[in-house]
Amino acid sequence: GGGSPAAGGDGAITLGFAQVGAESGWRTANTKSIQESAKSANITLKFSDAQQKQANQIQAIRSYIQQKVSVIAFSPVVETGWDTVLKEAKTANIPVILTDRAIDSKDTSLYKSFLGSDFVNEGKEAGDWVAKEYASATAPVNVAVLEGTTGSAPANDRSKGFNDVVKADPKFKIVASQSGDFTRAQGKQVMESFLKSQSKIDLLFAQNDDMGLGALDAIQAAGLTPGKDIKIVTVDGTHDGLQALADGKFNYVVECNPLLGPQLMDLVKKVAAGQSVPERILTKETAFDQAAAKAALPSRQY
Amino acid sequence: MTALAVRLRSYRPQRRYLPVLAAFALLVGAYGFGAARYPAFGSGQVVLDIFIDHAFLLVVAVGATFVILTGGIDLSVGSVAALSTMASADLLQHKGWPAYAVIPLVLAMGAILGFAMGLVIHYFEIQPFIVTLAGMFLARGLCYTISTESIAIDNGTYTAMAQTPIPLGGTLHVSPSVVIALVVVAIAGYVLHFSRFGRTVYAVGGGERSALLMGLAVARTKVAVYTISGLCSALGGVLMAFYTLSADPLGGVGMELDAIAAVVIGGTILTGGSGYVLGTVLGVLVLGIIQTLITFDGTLSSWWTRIVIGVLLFVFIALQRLIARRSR
Amino acid sequence: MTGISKRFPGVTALDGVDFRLFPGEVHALMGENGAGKSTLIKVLTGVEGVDAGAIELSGSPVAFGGPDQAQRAGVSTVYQEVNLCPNLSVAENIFIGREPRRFGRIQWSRMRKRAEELLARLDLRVDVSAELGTQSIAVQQMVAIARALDVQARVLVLDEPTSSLDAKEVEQLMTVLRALRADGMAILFVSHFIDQVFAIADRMTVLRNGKLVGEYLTAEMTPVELVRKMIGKELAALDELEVSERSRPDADPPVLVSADGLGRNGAIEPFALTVKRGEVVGLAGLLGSGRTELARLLFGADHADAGTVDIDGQRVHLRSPRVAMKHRIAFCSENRKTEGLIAELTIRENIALAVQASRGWLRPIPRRRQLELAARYIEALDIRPADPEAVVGTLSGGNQQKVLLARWLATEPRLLILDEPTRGIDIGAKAEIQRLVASLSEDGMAVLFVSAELEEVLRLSHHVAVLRDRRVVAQLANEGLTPEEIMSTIADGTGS
Amino acid sequence: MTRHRLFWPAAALVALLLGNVAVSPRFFAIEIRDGHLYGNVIDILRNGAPLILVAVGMTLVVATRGIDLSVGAVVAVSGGMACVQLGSTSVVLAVAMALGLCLVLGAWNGWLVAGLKIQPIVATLILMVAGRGLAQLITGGQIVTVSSAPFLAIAGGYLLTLPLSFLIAMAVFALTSLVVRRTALGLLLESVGGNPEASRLSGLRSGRLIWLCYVFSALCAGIAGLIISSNVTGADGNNAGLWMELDAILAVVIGGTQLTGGRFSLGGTVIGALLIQTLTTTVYALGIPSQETLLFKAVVVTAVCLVQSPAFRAKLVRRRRRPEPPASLPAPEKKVEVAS
Ligand SMILES: Nc1ncnc2c1ncn2[C@@H]1O[C@H](COP(=O)(O)OP(=O)(O)OP(=O)(O)O)[C@@H](O)[C@H]1O
Ligand SMILES: Nc1ncnc2c1ncn2[C@@H]1O[C@H](COP(=O)(O)OP(=O)(O)OP(=O)(O)O)[C@@H](O)[C@H]1O
Ligand SMILES: [Mg+2]
Ligand SMILES: [Mg+2]
Repeated sequence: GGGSPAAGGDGAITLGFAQVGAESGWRTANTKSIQESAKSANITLKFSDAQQKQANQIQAIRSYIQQKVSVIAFSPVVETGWDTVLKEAKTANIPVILTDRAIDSKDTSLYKSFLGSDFVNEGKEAGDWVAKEYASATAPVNVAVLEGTTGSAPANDRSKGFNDVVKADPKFKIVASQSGDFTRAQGKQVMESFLKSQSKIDLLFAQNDDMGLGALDAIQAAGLTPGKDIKIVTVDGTHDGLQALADGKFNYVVECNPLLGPQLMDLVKKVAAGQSVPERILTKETAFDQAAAKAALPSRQY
Repeated sequence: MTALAVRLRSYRPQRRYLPVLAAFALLVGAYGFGAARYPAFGSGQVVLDIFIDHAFLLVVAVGATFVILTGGIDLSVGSVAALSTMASADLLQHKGWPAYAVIPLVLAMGAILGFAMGLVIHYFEIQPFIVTLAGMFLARGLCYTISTESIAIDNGTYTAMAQTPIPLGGTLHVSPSVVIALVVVAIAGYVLHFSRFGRTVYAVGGGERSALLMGLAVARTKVAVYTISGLCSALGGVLMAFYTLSADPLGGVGMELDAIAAVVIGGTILTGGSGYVLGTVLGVLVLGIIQTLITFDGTLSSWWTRIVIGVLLFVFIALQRLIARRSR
Repeated sequence: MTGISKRFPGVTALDGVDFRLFPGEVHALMGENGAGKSTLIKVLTGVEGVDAGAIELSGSPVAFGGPDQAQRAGVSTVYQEVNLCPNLSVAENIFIGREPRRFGRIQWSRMRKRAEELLARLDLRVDVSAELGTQSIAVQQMVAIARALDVQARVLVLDEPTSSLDAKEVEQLMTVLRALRADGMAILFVSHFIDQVFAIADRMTVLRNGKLVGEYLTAEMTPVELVRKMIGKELAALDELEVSERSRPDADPPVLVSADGLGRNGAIEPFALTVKRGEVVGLAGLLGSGRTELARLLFGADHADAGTVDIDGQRVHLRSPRVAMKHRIAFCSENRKTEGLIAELTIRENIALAVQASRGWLRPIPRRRQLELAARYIEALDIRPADPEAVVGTLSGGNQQKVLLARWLATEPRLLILDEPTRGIDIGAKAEIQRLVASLSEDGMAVLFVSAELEEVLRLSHHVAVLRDRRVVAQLANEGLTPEEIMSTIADGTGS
Repeated sequence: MTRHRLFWPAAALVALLLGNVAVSPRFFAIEIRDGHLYGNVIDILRNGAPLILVAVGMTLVVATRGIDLSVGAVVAVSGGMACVQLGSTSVVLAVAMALGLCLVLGAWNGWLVAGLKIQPIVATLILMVAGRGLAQLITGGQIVTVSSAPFLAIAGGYLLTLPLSFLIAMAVFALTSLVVRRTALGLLLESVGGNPEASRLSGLRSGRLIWLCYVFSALCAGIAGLIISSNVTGADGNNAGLWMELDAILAVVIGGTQLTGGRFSLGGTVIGALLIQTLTTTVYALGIPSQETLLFKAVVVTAVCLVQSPAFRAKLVRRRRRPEPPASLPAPEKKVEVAS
């Protein structure tokens, strides 16, 4: 337990952070980064895990308001539905920062800043690479997609970004597209089915590394060589994903960086001090090809 | 004074009220613990916030109470609630319907879904677990067909319901949804205790065949409880829409388990025939206070959060059992 | 009802049966266990559909879709098994579906008051707001009757309403029935007690194996003739057992079980009781006098909170039924539905269950042995259908009771506690069971015998313990005891 | 034949498989690849193995009137434990430790239900929540990747051209059936589930039996967890076995066991589990769009249940067969009117 310092007073900053949950390795890396950088930045962190439930997250934010923290930050479970509680925060004069996922609200004064990646852009980058890779191809290219959890923001946005690029060129044909729930097991099962129901697949776009890694097994079991017979593009850039890329099993990985902690703490300090901050800060992200993966692997933390 | 004290000391509650009383005692204990440990916890608003944050769950759980009292189970509640928010949002935002038309419509939709499930359960003698699981798939599937993306609601009525706190003096306030939920609780309590239908619900839970042989309207009752559950789920969905002013196709995932847990923690027996709506209210509060204690602590990692929820759940349930057993 | 036929998978329960019931008469439906009496009643009230035949009520054809419709048409029924809701209060069980209401709101206090009045008519005084499940089976039976009586009905159907009632309650019921008959009600009455039937019925219809034997005026029937019609052959004189001098056990057989100061708060006051080898001890008492409670304590079904039990002079702690069974005590409960049988298992499995439980799951009884066991008791107790793989839930009430009895006989106990073992059993089988008990006790088995039928208790027991108000008030040696002597002991209640 | 308890579940399974063939004729194609069978049907067997295992354990719990919601979490714990331990010890030891931990978890569930007499659904809800936390604690919230060949063979290996995982599931099923039906365990379980009070009065140690069922259920879930993590070459504490309890209960129920306890059918459960796995594969094979998957499942589950329901079949067949009143009333032996 302990007291909660008044907002902005005597330099001690309390940050209330409402995390989505611990639904993936990506997410836990994100959590860890925030916890560690809060400690090194000397910020008291009130952390809560909403277990993927918006109601829990709203409840957590309410309790932060009750506890009068200096700054509230959270990764919204969904994009909508935050106005009421954020208005309460605004009334209580507590600044809010969004991380990782944006919210869909007309009233942009409800939050100070959004720090995170652009899922649409990730999908688009994957699409761009595909377009470039097959720029010279004349034959039709059969594309399979492993989608994330149906209805989730990353799945929706990555599909959108990818489709925007790929659908522009008639030679790309999305022959199979199904949800793999962002997990290895589902990714594997779905890919197994694809391989049996489709006579030829040239390229696989997996909306995260895990599904891609699951699909690798399925492709190998079908007697094909991943990376050659079927080219694979994924999003995330986890250690295992980059390893697969370095081994030539993946062909391209678009990064979605979970290590937002340091950037967030800088932002929190600025916001707490009342400085103005940009409304939108994109995380530092790149994309990897085989060479880049090899270079990045040794220092990859998650 | 002393007479009262004596009477209080010699007060032996009826055995069937024990689980409910035990749950209440534990709640008070947990609140005291929180207030002693976290300064901001003691403000009454924390309790009111639990109501605000769980109004929709409460309504859904009340519906589930009816079903569980007959010895059935309804797994579709979470999805039906989500469907009701999605349908509301779609009609309000995309089709431009007014709120007063949308709300009755989605309520009717929930009731009809429940009614259909009740019919299948009773007349085709299929276990409620499967029928309502299929209902859960169906409702969630319909959510996706409406939209796979969440929809924000900016309808005036909904916004008013969401953002007009009802002051209770001082800084204390509740949302209109809490009032609605409490009204639902009161109606349900009245119906279960004072209406013929309510007593038939208990009778069916006590033994369906006996109830049939006693000449009670078993078919009507069974179908009705699922209809009520569907209606309550839909209303819960509407409150959910008030709560977040948005609709999410993935909303309410796992809510059926929360609702069932709340009902059962409140002392209702899953095989039917015994329990109270008041118990369900306490059950919801128990779940809420566990969540609140954890948020106030704010030092737990994700996994410790889950483990601690489990431990607190265990402490509550085990103590409740022991109290109920001891004071027999 | 004309030409009624009803088939269940594998059994023809009713085969072209005709049945008539007139206003202002009590009509007894007679037959052996499994003859089809209950089925006829279920068909009449729409619980079961018919395969063939027609039902008319006051001249117009009817086909009830269920008991609710029958009730609305003026047919009020007490089914054989107590079919009430154990989780509701006594008062509610009487009134549910017809609660006194005002503006749709149930008036609880009025309901309780009316329930008390109604039960007082049957001379039963219980706490009407207590849960029904906490009451003894006899009280439950009375409640079921009270419920049926309260309906403003034209037809009253009673399927073995008296199977666990004492003489006093039976008399009370008869009085009420006579009054209803005088009011012009048509009453259908099923019972295995021949004297009750002759006391009240105007007419009787006899069924045998699902077929109609005939319809007779009581005045023109004799008990012997009736039994002959039911069984289809002469029954060796029933009273044989009573007349034949019971062989006494050895002058002074060793004590098998002795309880001292055994009691349980709120159930039965501390009592002392000894049962010797080869001895039958009867428990006599009125409804709710605590006989069942006493029996349960001796079996460890409930925890005693005072007193000791010695078996063969050895102090034992009857912690649970399992421990009691280790000491070879068996307890056949009065409530076969909730405390006795596993409805969905077969006759074979139900009979083997207790033996199997004491062997533990690792030492299964070979199937062949189970079948032998089942066959033996099917034969000895005349269980019908005689198919060891028949599901117990589909048996007739009397046959279920026989299966339960068989389960405990199969454990070959040293002390057999029988709580209303002949409940709902037909006259032939009852004699058979009494003979069995007598012969077992001759072979050295001790028996604790509880029955609402005082004659039966007296016929079998060497000693009688008399209970009143949950207290053992007297222990009498049965040397020509008469029911009257017992009744007066109960009435005195002073104890010795 | 239609009387047999397994007829209708089996018929539903066959119908679903045939439906697949009708849509995509290649569905049943099986070929030999790398010395083992390869094809959709083989996939169903291989991927269905964990569900079969969990559902077999669940069947016994359900037979005692219980329910085990924690199986999904136990799956995650088992996989996590094995994969983390694989980093430092041998495969055998890692597997043993994982299964040992599952036994402890099962014993805990059993104690809550049989000892403290907490209602099974909340008793196991505790571990359902806490168990996943435990799994994440063990794995540190990350996917722990393994490369040990013997461990990967659990799910990836083949014996006699059949997937090893399926053979494991079948072995557990066969062994369980054998134990349950060849000893008196089955009878005693059915009796405890059918009428607990009567069982107690018959001298059954129902507490111990019930406890045993939860331990066994956790063990089955543990084995399933090993298969699942071996299948994806890593332990995913967050997602392994997520919502598996619902599928398992569904399999049990489709297999003809009532949730109200009593009679159970292990064979039915296996068919039920295969049916659910076939349904999943069907969704992928038919290429049903993600957002319509659940609608499709709802329709199939409803259809399967309706077909299985005797009441439904009776209502479908019966063309309102009202009994004809006999032309002439046969006279009873004696007709006597009684004056009222
Ligand atoms: N649901 C059922 N399924 C199969 N057989 C049944 C069913 N109900 C009754 N029977 C059979 O029908 C026959 C008649 O049973 P019924 O209950 O009518 O007998 P009863 O005359 O009332 O006997 P008792 O005096 O023992 O109560 C019995 O052989 C019984 O096994
Ligand atoms: N006439 C009555 N007045 C009050 N309570 C009664 C009466 N009859 C029965 N009871 C209740 O029923 C229960 C009877 O106890 P018990 O089962 O030991 O009786 P019994 O002697 O076996 O008689 P029987 O089995 O014939 O009812 C008690 O709990 C008691 O409260
Ligand atoms: Mg009968
Ligand atoms: Mg008794």
